[in-house]
Amino acid sequence: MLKKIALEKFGHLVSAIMEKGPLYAPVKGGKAVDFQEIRNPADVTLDFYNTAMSPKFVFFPQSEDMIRYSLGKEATEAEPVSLNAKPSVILGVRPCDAKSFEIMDRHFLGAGVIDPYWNDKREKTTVIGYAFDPSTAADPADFYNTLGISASDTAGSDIFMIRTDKQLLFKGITEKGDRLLKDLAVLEQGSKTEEKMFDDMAKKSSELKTRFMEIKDDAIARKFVQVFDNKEFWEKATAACISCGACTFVCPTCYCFDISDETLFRDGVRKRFWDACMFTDFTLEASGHNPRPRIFQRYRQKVCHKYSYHVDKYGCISCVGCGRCTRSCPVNIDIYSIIESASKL
Amino acid sequence: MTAMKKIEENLKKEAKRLLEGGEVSVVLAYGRGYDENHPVPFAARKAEDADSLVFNEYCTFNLARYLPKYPPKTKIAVAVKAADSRAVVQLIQEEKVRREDLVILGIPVTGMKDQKTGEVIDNKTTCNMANPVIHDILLGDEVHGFQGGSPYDVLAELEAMSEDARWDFWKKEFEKCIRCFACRKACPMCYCDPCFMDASRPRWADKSPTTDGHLMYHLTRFYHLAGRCIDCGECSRACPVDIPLYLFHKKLAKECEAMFNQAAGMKIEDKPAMVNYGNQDSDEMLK
Amino acid sequence: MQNPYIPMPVEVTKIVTEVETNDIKTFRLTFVNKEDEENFKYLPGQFAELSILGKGESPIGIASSPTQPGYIEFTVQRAGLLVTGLVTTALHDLDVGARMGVRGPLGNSWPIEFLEGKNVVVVGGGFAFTTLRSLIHYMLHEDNRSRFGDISVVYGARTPGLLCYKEELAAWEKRKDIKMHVTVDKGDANWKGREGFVPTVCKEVGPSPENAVTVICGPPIMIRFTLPVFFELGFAKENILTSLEMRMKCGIGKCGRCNVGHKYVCKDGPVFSFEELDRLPRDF
Amino acid sequence: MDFEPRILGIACNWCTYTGADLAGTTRLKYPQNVRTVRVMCSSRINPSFIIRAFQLGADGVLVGGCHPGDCHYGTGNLYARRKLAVTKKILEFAGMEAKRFRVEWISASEGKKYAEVVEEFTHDMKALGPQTKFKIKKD
Repeated sequence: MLKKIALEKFGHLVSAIMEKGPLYAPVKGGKAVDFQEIRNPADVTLDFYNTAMSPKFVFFPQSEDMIRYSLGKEATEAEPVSLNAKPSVILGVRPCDAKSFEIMDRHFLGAGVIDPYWNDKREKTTVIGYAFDPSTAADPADFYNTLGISASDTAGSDIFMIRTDKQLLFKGITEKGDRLLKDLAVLEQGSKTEEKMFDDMAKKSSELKTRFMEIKDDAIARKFVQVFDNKEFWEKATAACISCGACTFVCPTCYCFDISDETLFRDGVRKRFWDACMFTDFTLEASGHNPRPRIFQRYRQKVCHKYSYHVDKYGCISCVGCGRCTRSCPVNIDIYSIIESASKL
Repeated sequence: MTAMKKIEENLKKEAKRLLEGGEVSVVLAYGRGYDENHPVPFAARKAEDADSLVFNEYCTFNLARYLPKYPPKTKIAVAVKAADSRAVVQLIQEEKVRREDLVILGIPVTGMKDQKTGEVIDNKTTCNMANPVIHDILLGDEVHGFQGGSPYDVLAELEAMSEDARWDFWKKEFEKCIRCFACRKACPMCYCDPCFMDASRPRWADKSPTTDGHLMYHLTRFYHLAGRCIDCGECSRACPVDIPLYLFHKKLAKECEAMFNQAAGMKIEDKPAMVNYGNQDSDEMLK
Repeated sequence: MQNPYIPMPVEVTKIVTEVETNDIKTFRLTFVNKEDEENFKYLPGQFAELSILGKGESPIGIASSPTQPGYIEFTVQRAGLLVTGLVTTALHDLDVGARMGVRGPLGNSWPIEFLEGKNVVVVGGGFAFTTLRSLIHYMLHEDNRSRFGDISVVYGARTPGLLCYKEELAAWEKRKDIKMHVTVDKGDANWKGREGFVPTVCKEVGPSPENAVTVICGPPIMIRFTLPVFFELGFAKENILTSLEMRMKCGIGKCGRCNVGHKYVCKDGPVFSFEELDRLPRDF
Repeated sequence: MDFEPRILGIACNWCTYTGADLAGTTRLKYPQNVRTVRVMCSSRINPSFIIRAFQLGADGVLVGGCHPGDCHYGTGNLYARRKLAVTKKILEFAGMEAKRFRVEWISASEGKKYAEVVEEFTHDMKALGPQTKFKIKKD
């Protein structure tokens, strides 16, 4: 199903979606553009390259309440936080980020245990993907082409949106997407010409834009098993690393979290919240033993997790080449260069 | 040859000489990153590494940050710009590194640029000095007559605000925090292990990212850096969500200079400001 | 759908102080809801998350055996004051009758089917004996005993006062169907048993590798010195099993903390054979 | 109803706390809004205590120590003076009303001064109204 709307009517579309439920979309705030829950339709912007933070927080918020409790003298009263996400829409997700949702699904919904928090929000949310503009150059940090993602890849999107000179074209990818498209009366039916236009645009943006190298999931997974013990390589590659958590927090496929109880006077919440394998105390055991005390070991864990362990466990690389980690790194460590030099070893 | 290029040539030359002669076992400087505008901090350990050193207007990192992690008695050459040299001095004052272990390669330079925005940062996020306060070898010509205004000019707007407006400003900024700790990790003065934020008893701030916890973290960190912050601006450049931490640090540096008559990291002989107390202090500072 | 992050309510019904230093206690927990007890089906070697709201959760190996119905037991050491240890400290402050939470059972177990028909050598050190105690109880139960070959146990602690489960050890000593070798690093005036380190005792006992499996649990230093003894005796790597320890949070393979290579210790472990560990990166 | 501010007092064991005792034993009248925590020395006060107090709902924080030069430990309050001066600047720049944090040197014999300071500080806090900026808001 192909639908369309004129660019100047975009605001109407935003309002129409907001009537159906919460909408997450890119908003310009300060220097960066980031996804936010929209309060005012005029806030939404489509003029951005990619957001500073990944949209994973829509399904996996940085901090999420699990149990609310109240400590009493005699007994503690506790109430699990109920799961009742509203049907919502996330609009303007770049192809690499849309792909990241699929990768995260394999973790949160796979391996025998379904994560109820992720599942609740994920199944009720419609993802509207948004093609990278084929006429502008990619950011030098990006390498999504390497991970087999094109500038207009529809994987992970329920609806895919392409922007032309005068209008926005929407194509339903999944049933969920088609349903929403049908529901949005403000959209017009696309013609045969426009369908061809959509396909042409899609084809055009499958050309290489970002940094690229040939990698095969299994081969790279084996490679890192082999490189694992090459201490010299890792120390050199990560010599500048300052062990902050910026790369993992902006990453669309990092899912590590911590659980902690936080009490204020009597009342408290058990929450889970993002954690980073780059922090010193990530693996510090109560006994005082830390299996990964050195920075290179932690960085190695991050890279090997994405490119080796994840392949062994879930059958795909857990990286989409969005380049966020490289862009946000305070000391410009570039994961692409590390993969590249490791694969040459 | 531009001044930057000349510094780069000298950096390579001196690094090679120091490493070849065995005078130092490591040279902390800058190497090429994934493109020109994104250099990386680079530790040269062999003479041949020296060829891959670079210097350009984007080499903003404060390399003093890496000094405390080396075991004592490691001979280190470190390339420092003006603010970075103050960090080295401050670390020496705090006995985190020893002067005799260091060969300080001073870089007199102005016009450094922010990697994200390309703006010149001289008097904006750094201390607006051109020449290192200490050096063994100077890699370029000393800058004379550099006038960029006071490093504290950028504070004017915030200082003029009402308390309520300032609170609104900081509240909005702290709410952006994602607790990645890039600010503390990039800071040359944040070397505590463990940091007060990692302690579980007492737990000073919520472990989960709450706004109240952000407030506690940032205010306490500002306090820990009062009188010690050398105004290099690394915290703000490291921040992935662009919190202007440098403003707060600058304000405290300014106040500490006024109250304690001493700027951080200027003279090796100084005692760190917070422990340099005495009867001469006036109660006026508490008003 | 059952939310795997929500603990089940339990009541502390018995507390035993195991050692003279008072920092290791065994807690007997009884389920508040009958259906929770029925759902809590476990095997020796599995663990559970003990939850005290306001403090947090702590993953602890189950020390009781499924052959002891009606309750579950956990032996807990009060963890160091420097690092977290919030939960274990709070646990130690509990009295009989207190309510808390349990989430589990989690992880894999000692591979019972693999052990069946074989001689089992159980080697334990210090307080890491907990899930081994579970295994011994399980194997010695009258319904199960015939399924296993000879059972011998080498258990060591630093001093006699630091041996856990003293009464049970004494009871097992008297049995014919299990060979006990309890040792301490240094005895005291009342100690009549063996003295010596676990690796040395293992060497003296010298179990035959023929159709035998070793189950070993203890401090890293003990494991490091005991392993070569068993290799020398001729045990193959796949016949030496151990239980790994890693910092855990969720216990169900989601929080990404306890991985060694592509295995999550909380879900794919904690029990591994040394042959499996050999194939994983040295990251623990 | 009148607003009754909640004030955290942190008093050094040797001077201000004894001074407060003296105020009590000499039956001086002063507002009851200050709840006092005793510390061994004013230099023991971590600025995080003050931030935390505001977060937990204190409307004002009053710190009392020995007069400079009279510290039981020699130089504790000289150190505290610098620390607390910086703390004040931090609160001020973060947008907290500077008046809500006050440091006074009150010796063991100055029961009267203690009563006066408490009186004045309570009055100021009443005028300022409830502190809402740092206070943790429960949802």
